[in-house]
Amino acid sequence: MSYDVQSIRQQFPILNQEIQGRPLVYLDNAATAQKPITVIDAISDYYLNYNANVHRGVHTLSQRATDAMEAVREEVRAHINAAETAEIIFTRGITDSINTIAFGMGAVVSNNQNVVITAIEHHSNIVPWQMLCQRTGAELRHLPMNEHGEVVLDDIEDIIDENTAMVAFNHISNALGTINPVEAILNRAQKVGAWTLVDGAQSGPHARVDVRAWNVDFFTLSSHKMYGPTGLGVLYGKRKKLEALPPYQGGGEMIATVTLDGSTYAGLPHKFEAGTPHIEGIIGFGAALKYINEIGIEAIAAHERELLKYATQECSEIEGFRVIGDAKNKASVLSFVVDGTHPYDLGVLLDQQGVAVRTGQHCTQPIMDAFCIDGTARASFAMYNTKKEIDIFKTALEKAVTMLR
Amino acid sequence: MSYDVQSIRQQFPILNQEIQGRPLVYLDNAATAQKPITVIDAISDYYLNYNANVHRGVHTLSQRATDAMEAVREEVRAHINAAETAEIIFTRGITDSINTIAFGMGAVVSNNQNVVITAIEHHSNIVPWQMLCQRTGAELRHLPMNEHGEVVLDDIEDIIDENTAMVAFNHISNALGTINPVEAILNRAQKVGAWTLVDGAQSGPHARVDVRAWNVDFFTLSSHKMYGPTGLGVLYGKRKKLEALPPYQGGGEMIATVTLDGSTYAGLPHKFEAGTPHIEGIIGFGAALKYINEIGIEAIAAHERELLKYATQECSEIEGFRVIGDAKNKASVLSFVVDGTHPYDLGVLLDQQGVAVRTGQHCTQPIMDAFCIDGTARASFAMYNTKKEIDIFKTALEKAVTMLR
Amino acid sequence: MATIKERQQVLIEEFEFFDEWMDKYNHIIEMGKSLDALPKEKKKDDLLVQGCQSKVWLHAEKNGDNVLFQADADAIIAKGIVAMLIDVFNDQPAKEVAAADHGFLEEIGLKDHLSPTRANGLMSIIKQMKFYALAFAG
Amino acid sequence: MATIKERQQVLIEEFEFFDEWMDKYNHIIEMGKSLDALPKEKKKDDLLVQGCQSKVWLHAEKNGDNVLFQADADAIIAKGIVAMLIDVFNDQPAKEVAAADHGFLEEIGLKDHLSPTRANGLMSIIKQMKFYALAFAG
Ligand SMILES: Cc1ncc(COP(=O)(O)O)c(C=O)c1O
Ligand SMILES: Cc1ncc(COP(=O)(O)O)c(C=O)c1O
Repeated sequence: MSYDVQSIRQQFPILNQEIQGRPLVYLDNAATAQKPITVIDAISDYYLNYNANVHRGVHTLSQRATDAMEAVREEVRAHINAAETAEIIFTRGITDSINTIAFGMGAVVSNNQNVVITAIEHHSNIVPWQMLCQRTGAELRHLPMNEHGEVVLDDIEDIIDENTAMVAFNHISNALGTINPVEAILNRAQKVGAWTLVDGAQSGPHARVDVRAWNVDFFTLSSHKMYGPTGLGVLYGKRKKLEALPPYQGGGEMIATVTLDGSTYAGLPHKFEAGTPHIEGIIGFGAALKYINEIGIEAIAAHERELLKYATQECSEIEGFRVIGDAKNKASVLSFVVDGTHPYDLGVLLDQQGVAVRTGQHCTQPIMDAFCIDGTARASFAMYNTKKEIDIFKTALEKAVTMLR
Repeated sequence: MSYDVQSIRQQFPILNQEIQGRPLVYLDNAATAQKPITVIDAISDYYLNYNANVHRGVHTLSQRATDAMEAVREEVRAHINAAETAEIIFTRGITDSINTIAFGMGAVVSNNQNVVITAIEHHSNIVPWQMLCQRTGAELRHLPMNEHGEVVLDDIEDIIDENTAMVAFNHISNALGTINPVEAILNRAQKVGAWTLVDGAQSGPHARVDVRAWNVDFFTLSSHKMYGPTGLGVLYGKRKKLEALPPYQGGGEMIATVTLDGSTYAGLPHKFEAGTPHIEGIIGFGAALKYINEIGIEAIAAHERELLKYATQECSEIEGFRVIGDAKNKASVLSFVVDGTHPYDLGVLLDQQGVAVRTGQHCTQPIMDAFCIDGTARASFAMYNTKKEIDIFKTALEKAVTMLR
Repeated sequence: MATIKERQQVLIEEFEFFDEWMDKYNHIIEMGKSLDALPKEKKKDDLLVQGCQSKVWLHAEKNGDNVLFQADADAIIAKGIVAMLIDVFNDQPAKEVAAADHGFLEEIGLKDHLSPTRANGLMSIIKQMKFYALAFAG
Repeated sequence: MATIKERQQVLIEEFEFFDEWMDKYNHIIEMGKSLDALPKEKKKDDLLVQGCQSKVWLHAEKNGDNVLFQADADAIIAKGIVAMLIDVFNDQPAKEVAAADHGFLEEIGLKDHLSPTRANGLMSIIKQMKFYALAFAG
């Protein structure tokens, strides 16, 4: 079956609208993806038919909600090939997931150790580790990048050493689209016995990940970037590692027994799921996963590769157009500057023409500093984008550049 | 205008269904409330028309989403009469809110200090303080309760003393319905200079709260208990107090500048809002607040008082029926046991008759221990419940008790 | 002595009589009432089955190749369900218990109770029984 | 010298000509280009207006009862918007700047830009101008 982008677009009603009198061209997918109608319907269906608080409820609605939620846990497990559902924890998003681990590692990291990230991380995979290092006295190191926006492994054996407690990095950079050499980095980390975490914010919608093939300790996803609802993330962790960490938040669900003098904690996954879960988000995310799998993540990725290649070629014809991040191995993100223009101005003038791109630092200030720029404009692609949209984008960009010069 | 419960019920389509062949009687509102159609529509409308990631986005959808989200922040501010929107922080729920504060206080509490809660707290307002005390060496104390489930203030001057760093308690107990003497406790705390936090999980849907009239430092709400979406809470904090605390999570949005060597943090409210917010939840919660205010929280509370009185009277006719928690000042919750029956059995047999109640410890094990019971069955009321439903509940309960004896 | 399959069949036929939820639950309650209570000294916390909202104690011991179960619960419906399981699995070859199918519960109309997340913990009890049986069989 | 109200009126009339977004933005860009750049030594971080996605520097000083504004921005549209504000508020009585209405921005079709959350920070710039004016007036 060939990739039928038009029938996919019909599943995303939001795309069928005008912005400033022009058809919407939504190219801000790395920030958040639009939701197919099945996700919107799953949410409505939940609230119209079986909303209830989960777990410990003996009544029918509560049991239906619990079953639906736990079925999604199993779907997530299968999706990333985790060993057991207890290793799938629902969080608020990538940021929450990484903070959960970085907080917990405060109990196991000492001041002669170090934590290694890369030069191309999202703030959510930088700041929690800075906080951990502040608390523990550990050192924060990073693998550097080259002028293509690729992580350089030349000194990896010095940087990741016997004292490395954790190596945490993103699979795909949201600002550059660079696909990191995951295996090479994991191999080195595993060799020295460091724990590992992969930030899958941008892999979720664009790549198949098998956590056991990677043998990674922690992996994390954000629902809203995967065509699912906001306010939900996934934290995968190996049972042994999760068990070695203290719980992050205290509250309902995460306890076994509570007296006013002390508490004992529940087993996985509940130990890390304090409070009423985002039930609706979980159910919506289940529908999103189903939809992704229906289309096929490989087919989506192939389609996006096409778009990226086409957009890069087309836009390179514009005078002064400069791709920021031209890694050999790239996914779905076209970050750029145009000489003599400011990304903000480009963003405003593209918006006037119905084209939505993101402008600024994309929560990756260190990358911008390294490229000596204030920011970029970023077009990022999803399963529903088309070549025709890229033509519109290019024409709009040309007009914007003309106006600004 | 008189209270028109039938027209309210029409706004909650989920109520119009059969469970086990009987009309649903939903009396599990203290666990989570059902959602009016305006909330469900607001969510769909967001995803159908203007879903986008917020802040820093220059394109139209992002600006619409940001405006909608920030408008809700202002509605929340007005709803609880906070001084400024910067004091309104969106969290994942009460549990997340309390953990945020308890974590932050690790930086300001010392081991000669103490934290005071009450004997009738939800686990979410116990465990985070136990963790804080473990980290800091501070002592956890509590105001005791009497046989009515009321907090006893006789020794308050000894319990809350010059060394009290924080006094944290719920406004209304989810397990008993007890309305705490908020002002009296706050007065004592303020007199000794302790910080104060009120857990408003059960006040949100049932009472008007004015944080400035109380002069409370922190106050927190859960959207899902207030007819809004899951996965969202509100943390109110006085500017000065919030500024005195370190941020909880690191990541996007909460930073001012990030380099690989260190970061500076953004101002309020962003400092405490790391990561992509639960935009859809915030927008849905805005619709819920609007709906509550349309009906009027005082009118809702009055209706629920009627129901509670009626249910208590009616059920007391059942032999062996025993109310757990008969405080003078009560709201919306009827927790009970029936001699010679187990709450779990009652719950199962009520469910067979279409009646949804919660059974167990309600995340308040210390209360159950104090009453020397394993748990209760709990019927809890919301704006849409009716006397007729209470009649059905009573009849069903009688049948269940007969079967079990 | 009847096999596991045969005992299951008996139960299925028993429950076929009941059209009404009340009759079905009355029967479960009766089964619960007629199950011998565990003596107090056997109601130890380490015999508690995790994942039930009521307390369910399960005790198992070896009897040759067979496995003997004793159980109790503080909620009567939970106890009735446990009684049913004991009825089926008690004093049966450990190997067969470990391998047994529990589809009969669906057939007698307890499908609702079979989800692993249910507060009654029916699946947890079955798992625990099989866990013992497996240990004894091995 | 024209009052704030009069200057606003002039701007409103200027923008009335433009039916097309392109013309409007071209005009804003022109205004940006014709605004004198701030000398480098004045582009200090403490003059940056918070809440703009592009960098906007705003400098204010007293001139008798009046307030003088100088500003610059690294994005040209932001600079054009700032130029417009300077056009209206520069060398006007501090009191009047502090009290001035900014509804004219809506009338010239920049309503979209007026929300406090906008990345352009237009509201932040206006607030900052009024903040200076208030300080000088007081
Ligand atoms: C009094 C009280 N506090 C805290 C909570 C926890 O709220 P959430 O699960 O939304 O975090 C609840 C909800 O059950 C509650 O009733
Ligand atoms: C690579 C990467 N990491 C982390 C995040 C943070 O995700 P969230 O905002 O959902 O917590 C993002 C989203 O922008 C991202 O792209």
